[in-house]
This record gives sequence, C-alpha cells and structure tokens, in this order.
Amino acid sequence: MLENENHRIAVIGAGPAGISAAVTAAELGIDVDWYDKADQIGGKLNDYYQLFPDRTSAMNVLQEFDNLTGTARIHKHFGKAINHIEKNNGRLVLMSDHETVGSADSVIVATGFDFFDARNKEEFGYGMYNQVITSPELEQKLKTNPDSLKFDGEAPANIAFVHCVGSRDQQIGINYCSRLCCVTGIKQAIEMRELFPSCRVVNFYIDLRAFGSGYEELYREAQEKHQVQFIRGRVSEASENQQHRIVLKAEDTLMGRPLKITVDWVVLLIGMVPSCTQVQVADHQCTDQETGFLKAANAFTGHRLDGQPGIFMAGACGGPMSIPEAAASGKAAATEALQYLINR
Amino acid sequence: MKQYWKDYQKEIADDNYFYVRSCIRQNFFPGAENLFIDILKNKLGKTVFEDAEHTTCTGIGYHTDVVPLETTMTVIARQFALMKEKGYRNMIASCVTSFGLYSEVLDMWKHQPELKEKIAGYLMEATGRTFEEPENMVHASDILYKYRNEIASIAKYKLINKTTGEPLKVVDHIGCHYAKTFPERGVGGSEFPQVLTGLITAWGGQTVDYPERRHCCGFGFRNYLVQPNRGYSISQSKIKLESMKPYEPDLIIANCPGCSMFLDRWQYTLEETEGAVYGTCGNKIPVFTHEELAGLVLGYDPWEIGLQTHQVPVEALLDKIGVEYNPDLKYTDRQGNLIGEPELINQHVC
Amino acid sequence: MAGKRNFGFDIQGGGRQIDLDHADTSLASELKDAVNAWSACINCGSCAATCPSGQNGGLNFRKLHYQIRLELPTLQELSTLSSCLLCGKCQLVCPRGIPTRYLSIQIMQKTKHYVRENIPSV
Amino acid sequence: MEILRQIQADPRYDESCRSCLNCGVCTAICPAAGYFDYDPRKIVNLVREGDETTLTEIISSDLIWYCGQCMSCKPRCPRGNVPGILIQILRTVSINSGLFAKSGLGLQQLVLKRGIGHNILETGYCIHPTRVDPAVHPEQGPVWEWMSTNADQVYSRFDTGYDKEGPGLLRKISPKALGELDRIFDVTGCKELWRKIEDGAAK
Repeated sequence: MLENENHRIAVIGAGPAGISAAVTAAELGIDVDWYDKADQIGGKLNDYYQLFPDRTSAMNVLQEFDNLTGTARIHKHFGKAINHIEKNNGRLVLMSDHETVGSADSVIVATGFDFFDARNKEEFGYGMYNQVITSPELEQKLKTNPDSLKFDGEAPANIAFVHCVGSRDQQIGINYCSRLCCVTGIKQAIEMRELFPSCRVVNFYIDLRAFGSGYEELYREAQEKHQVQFIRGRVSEASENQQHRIVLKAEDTLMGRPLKITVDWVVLLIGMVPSCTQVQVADHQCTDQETGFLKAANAFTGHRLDGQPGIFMAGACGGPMSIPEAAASGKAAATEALQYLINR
Repeated sequence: MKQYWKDYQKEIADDNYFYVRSCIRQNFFPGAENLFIDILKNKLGKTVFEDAEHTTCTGIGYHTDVVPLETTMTVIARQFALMKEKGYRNMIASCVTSFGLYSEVLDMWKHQPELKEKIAGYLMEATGRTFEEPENMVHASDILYKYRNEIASIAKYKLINKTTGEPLKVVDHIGCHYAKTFPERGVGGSEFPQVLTGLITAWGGQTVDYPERRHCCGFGFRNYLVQPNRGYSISQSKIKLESMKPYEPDLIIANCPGCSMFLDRWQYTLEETEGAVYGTCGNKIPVFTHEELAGLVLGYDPWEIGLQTHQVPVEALLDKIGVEYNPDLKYTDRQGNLIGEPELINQHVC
Repeated sequence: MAGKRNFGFDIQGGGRQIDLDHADTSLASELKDAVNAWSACINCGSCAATCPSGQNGGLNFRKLHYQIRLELPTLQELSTLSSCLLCGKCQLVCPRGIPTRYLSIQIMQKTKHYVRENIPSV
Repeated sequence: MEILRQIQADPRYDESCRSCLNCGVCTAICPAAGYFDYDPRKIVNLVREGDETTLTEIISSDLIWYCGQCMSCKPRCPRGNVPGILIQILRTVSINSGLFAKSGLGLQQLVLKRGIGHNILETGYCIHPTRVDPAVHPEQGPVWEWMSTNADQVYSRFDTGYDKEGPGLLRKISPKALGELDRIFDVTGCKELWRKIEDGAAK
C-alpha cells in the first residue's frame, strides 16, 4: 500500500477522537506521533463519572481505550500543547507556541472542546453563589465525593438542572446547540435521584433534544422510573436567599405562567465551545466564522480541512459531539489520512 | 465572546460636563441635584454646566405612549444641540430613564443613520438648531462611582454604625433603565451593576444581596400615573421590600429618582394599608439617592440637602452614623422660619 | 392601622406565579400511585387535540394533567373535567401510552370530595 | 395599511421582534406577568404569527396596556428580542388606528395625554410640584402634602431659582424653550397623535 515506509502521521489530542485516530493509524501500519497538552490520555474522559445513555463507567471506557494504545507504532509526546501547524517543503511542522516540536506527512487535529465559562451568564450567579455549579463539576463530585452534594449535612431537598447555558444564546454570541447537554442533564438528574431518593429534581429546558441512540429511552426512564420533573421554560435568573439556597425564576411555558422555586443546588448544563488550544493552521482560517469550531472542507464527504492538504480534523474540535461520535470520527479521519498518503 | 458582565467598565469622562436635570428628582428630591453640582464643583474641582434652556427629555411621556418616538428623539436632539452650542461634549443625565433613552436613541441612530438625518431635519425645521452626539454620555451615579475614592478621602462620616462599629447594611437598587436597556453602558453590566455597590463599599458600608435585588421597583409609568392602576406599582415594591426585610438593611440607595421615590413612598402606604413595616424596631427603611448618600458622608447638613423631603424619616439613621443635625431646622425655610410640619409618622428608637 | 385609608387602588397580585416551594402536590401523589405512566407525558398535546370536549373550549386535558403534577388546580380549573365524555379517544393517540381515560376517571374520583367541600351546591 | 405592516414599519421593530425560542425568560421576570393575566412571550408569538384578525383583537384589548416598560426583558432574551419595545409599537399602532378606545386601559391614554402630555408643553417638565395633587396622590403621604402646599417655601430653601427663569431647580422654562418644544411636537407628529387620542376617546 504505502510505498515509503517512513511516512508518519501526527495526531494532536488524546481524547476519544485522538485515541481512536492514533490507534486506527497504527493498526493500519503507520507510525504515529501523538501529542497532547496533558500528561495522560483520555482528555475530559478522566473527569467523567458515568457515560450516557447506559451509565457505563467512564473509567472502564478509558481503560479499554488505553489497552489499545500500547502498540510500538504509537510514539507519545505528552505534556505539550500544539497550537500551530506550519508548512515546510511538503512537510507539516508542528509548533508549540513558537517552538518546533516535530513534523509529519499528515496531521489529524483532535483537540476537542472547552466547556463554556458559566460566569459569562451572570444572571445565574455562577462564581458568586456556592450552590450554583456546572455539569462537569457535578460529574466530578459524583465521581470523587458524592457526600459533598449534601446541603448542611442533609440530603438536598430540591435540585434544579438548567439547560442551554452557553448554547442557543445570542446574548453571549453562541447561537448553536451543544446537543449533549440535554442528555447529560437527564443522566445526572437520574443519578441525583438515586443518590438522594427524597430529593425533588427539576430540569428546566427549552427543547429536549434526545437525539442519540438510547437517549429518548433515558428521558422516559428519568420521567417514569425516577420521577424527574421537566419544566419547559428557560431559567431567567438565580438569586441567593438568606439560607444560601438558590431562588430560580422561570416561566412554565406549558402553563403560560411565571414560576418560582427554591433549590439547594443549581446545576448549569454548560455547552461546548472551541478549545482555547485549538490548532491554528498557517496562512488559513479553517474555522467556522459563526461558531469558531474547525470546519471540514466538505462535511458531507470527509474530515479534510479546506486548502490544507494532509490536515484532517476529528472529534469535537469540529463542533459538539458525543464520545462514540468522536471515536468514530477519529477512526474515519485516520483512514482518510492514510488514503491521502497513498494517493499523494 | 463578551467579557464577564461584572468586569464591565465604561468610559466616564473626567471633566467638563453638561448636566441635564430630572423631572422626578427635582420634584421629589429637591436638594439632590444642586448637591451633586456642588460636590462636583466644590469638592472635586470639576466644571459642570447647566443650560437654563434645557427641558424634560419627555421620557415619562414616551413610556406612557403619549409622546411618539420621533418627537422624543427630536427633543433629545435639541438637548444635544444646546450642549454643542455651549461647547460641551460630555453629558451627564440626572434621570435614569433619560439616560436609558439617550442611550437608546444613540443606538438607533447608529444602526439607522437615515433616522438620525430625519430627526436633524425635524430639529432644524422646529428650532433652527443643529446637533452633535455627545462624545461621552453617562449617568450622574457613574460620576460619583468614578470619584468614589476621592470622596471617601475627604469624607466626614463613614457608613458605619457608631455604636457597634459594624458597617451599615445597604441595599442598592439600580433603576431598570440604567443598565437593563444597554448592559454595556452601565458600570458592571445589567445583572450585578457595580455603580452603587462601589459607592457603598468605598464609603465603609456593606452591600446586601437579597433574592429580589434585580426586581423592578414597579413604577410602571401608566401603572402608577393612573390612580386605579397603582396596585401593580405598589405590589412590585412590596415584593422587593419583603425580600430584603430579613436582612435588616439600615438603608436603601437608588440611582433612579423614580425608584428612590417609590421605595420611600410605598413603605408609608404599605404601613397605612397593611400595617407592614420593613425596617428594624418597627421603623421603615430610609431611602437615599446616590447624591444624598455622597452628601451625607461628605458632611453636608441633612436639611440643606433635602432629607426632610423623604416620607421615611432619616433621623434614626443619622443617629446611627453619628451625623450632627439640628432637629429644629428640619421644616424651616431658607430664612430659618418654620414652614409648618407634615403630619408626624411614628418613629421608634431601638 | 390596616385599612385606615382608601388609596384608590387595590394591592394584590402575585397570584399568577406558580410557587413550587409551597405548591400542593397531594393529588399528584395519589394519582401517581394509581395510574400507570403517570409521569411519562411529553406534553405533545395529542390528547387535547383529539378531545371532542376540548374543541368547545374549557377542557384542556394536557394542561390539566400537567398542572396537577405541579400544583393543585383551582376548583374552576378542575371543574372543566366535568365536560369529559370519557370517550377514550385521547388514549388512542397518546404516544407514551398513558391511560388517559382511566386517568380522567381517577382525577374525578379523587377530587369529588374536594369539589363537594368547596362548592356546597355540587 | 394592514396592522402587521404598520407594526413592521416601525423603526423599533427589527430590534424588538426577531424569531422566538419560546423559552419564557421574558415572562419569568416580567413584573406585569406576575400581576396580570399577561405573558410577553405570547405577545411576541402573536405578532410573529401575523394573523390580522388576532392582531386587531389584541390592539383593541387591555392586553397591550399591562406592560410597565421596565425593560427587564431586554438583557435576558437569547434571541435579542425586546417585548417591552414591541409593546410600544403595538400601543402606537393601537392609538393610530383608534382601536385603543375599545379597551378600558387603552382609554386611559386620554388622561395620560391631558396629564403628562400637557405638563410637558405647558411647563417643560413631565411632572411639576403644582401638578401632583395630594388629593389624587394620597399614597405620596403627608410629607408630600406639606411640600406641595408650601411649594414656594420648600423648594426655595434648596434653590432661590425655583420657578424663576435662569438655571436651577425647577426653574421656569423660558417661553422660547417652550415655543421650541411646541413646534417640535407639531413637526414630529405628536400633536397629530394627541388629536387621535382625543378623537378616538370622544367616540
């Protein structure tokens, strides 16, 4: 297949998409230089507790991923963020700040996403009120210290999940839907009900987008089995009362009436935004003007970046994506990269 | 992406101001605006000019839908024309609704230049004047915010309970039209504006964050101005007062003249109708404007700055801070003669 | 001191707001145990759309069911159910398989007492 | 002109009424929505649906007169809509079409016009101490009664310029300035609007 055995692919990012891309390329017989800003593989998977829709342990998934990466063809260069790709005599040069770190014949960018900084939605009081947390913070608490979710030493009485924080919102310049927050809210609501069976859990949503396989079923399970309450209305403001509980105001749009509830925890289901370490490609803007995510030359047909021979994107650096989707995208990008090297 | 709102700062010109007065403030807080001018001129050494020819901005008429948009715009253009004629570029509005409306008009002109042209034509036709937009457009409370530390350095009193040494608990109420209409034009944005909090903390007090902090005072324009509609108005203030009551605030301050008046008057009405009292020791909570608060810490005489025009008596608060005043001069005229006294409202001593 | 003077307007309001902190969900608790799939509703409105009584105004089954899960409806709101024909068309169209006809009967039965107590003439 | 086209022709339309997510953040914090049977979210939707019969109905009803113009709805809307401004437009169209007089609350425009409107042209202020009558403002309390009955002495304590020409507190607005206001009100269509309010209310 490949005439020159010395071809090398660089994969930037070691989250689900990067893992999948690196493993696939290695399996296809190519040497992979693998970069990540962190010292370990997994990316945000390291911080998750259970994965939707079937509540698989994130650690197990990570372990399975890790088992695949032990091949001799994968060369890890972790602990350094690649943020720039230069072109030099047909080689792609990887830069970290202004330092050359390596080079490759083809690069797969899998730098993932960042979570939206909830302080930008000041009306929810995140960063001001202790009882307002974000979904990844809840994930962390569930994973490492569920006891920290008690309120004044007691099981919390009321918990609210606020959907669409940092999504679908012109006020903060993010008009797209982050897609995964809905099901995250459903999953975490169930977990809270299991942890604190006496607790009322209310999800405030605008539209419930349970698009993935098993998501709608999880939604129904949350309603029926776990009695999670769903109220159709976006939370308008959160304020703190004297007991440091949070008072929320929303409209119940199905009743057409304003609504108020006092809760012990508010969980903001924060959306996904482009990673601050997203790779910039020299002399070219390959990002979507509207969203800031990387954009494929033709999203219908593949992962190639426009005007950038040899550079491919994979996973959530191209927009909000679930873990299986990111992994599949990494696999696909690796095969496209191989195809590119063969045809070159 | 935008910055965090609470970090939002805006440009506030440092001198040479053209001042436009507020209808409501002049009526109900008659000492406040002259006090503000005096602080600017004599305490901060600034130049501030008031043109006798300026008028109402028509804001209340606009928001009660008896003055159309283009009329309001032309009246505002006339104020800008006066400012230009006198050689000023920095405008200070006393009224929060005026400030909001000026901001709104400037924003609409930016997006619809043809509308600005049309208004220029109206102004020329009606008055023969031409105008220029101000370079800097702020609310009076922005100026005090800018110079809060200078004021603190020359202050005679602090917002501290003389007996206990504790900082006073101060509720800040921001007029809705200050930052809700254009968050980027308010110090600190629309959710948690810093403009009054900055004054409170710089002058020794402590801000109270209570659940209904961001709720409207309930003026509601037509919902107050027409007598049978006033239930709406008082109900909104009641929501706020009930929400702040458990925090036992010593004082409320507001930068909007309407809010200051309503939070003051509705406490009286709520006591009369429902027997409800929201302060401690059976007292109501005094309500100050930002100018009055500055005047108080700077040691102005309480009666010279108009604190006797409040329905909620202020003496308990003055005593708490240790402000000197002569009770005999409260209801006197300029020459010191007693004008007569309003019907007295009970005041309790803790 | 209260009511000393007539100020020419009434102080009221706030009644429109649903206060989940103090809402009465006792009826909801009873129904939850009595009706399968009680909480599976996705508010699609199929039941209300197909309801013959609903066409004439008054009864909105989707909304009434939803409201009971939030708070105790007013007598007036509950009494709209009296126009239910128990035809069961709603049950045929429900995508979540909620036994709506049975639910309607259960609501009527469980509120009979409440309605009688509050409207002596019923 | 059709009601919808009149609404859309207003220079404030584009900034106030884009597509709506129906999320309800506006209604959630609307002081009027907690007090009246009123829902700003629904107003936006009704206008966007654009049905002439419905639009005629709502601008003939009390529904458009509940909003207190606080604009709390403005900073929250994820689509950048401003129901409070849309209400201003609906009220303008309601007055222009004469339909305001079909609503009890709409008819109050006559009182407001003769009050605030006339205050502006006669005094140069929206409100003036001599025009806030304690008899119809009992809620203003005894201190206001004292100020209002002793206006000259009270206001002069703070500024000797009270009710006199020249700068200062509640100065007498000069005939020249009042004349300019009057001409502005003529040229920009305010007087025309006032005629419509008087005529509509008379019918």
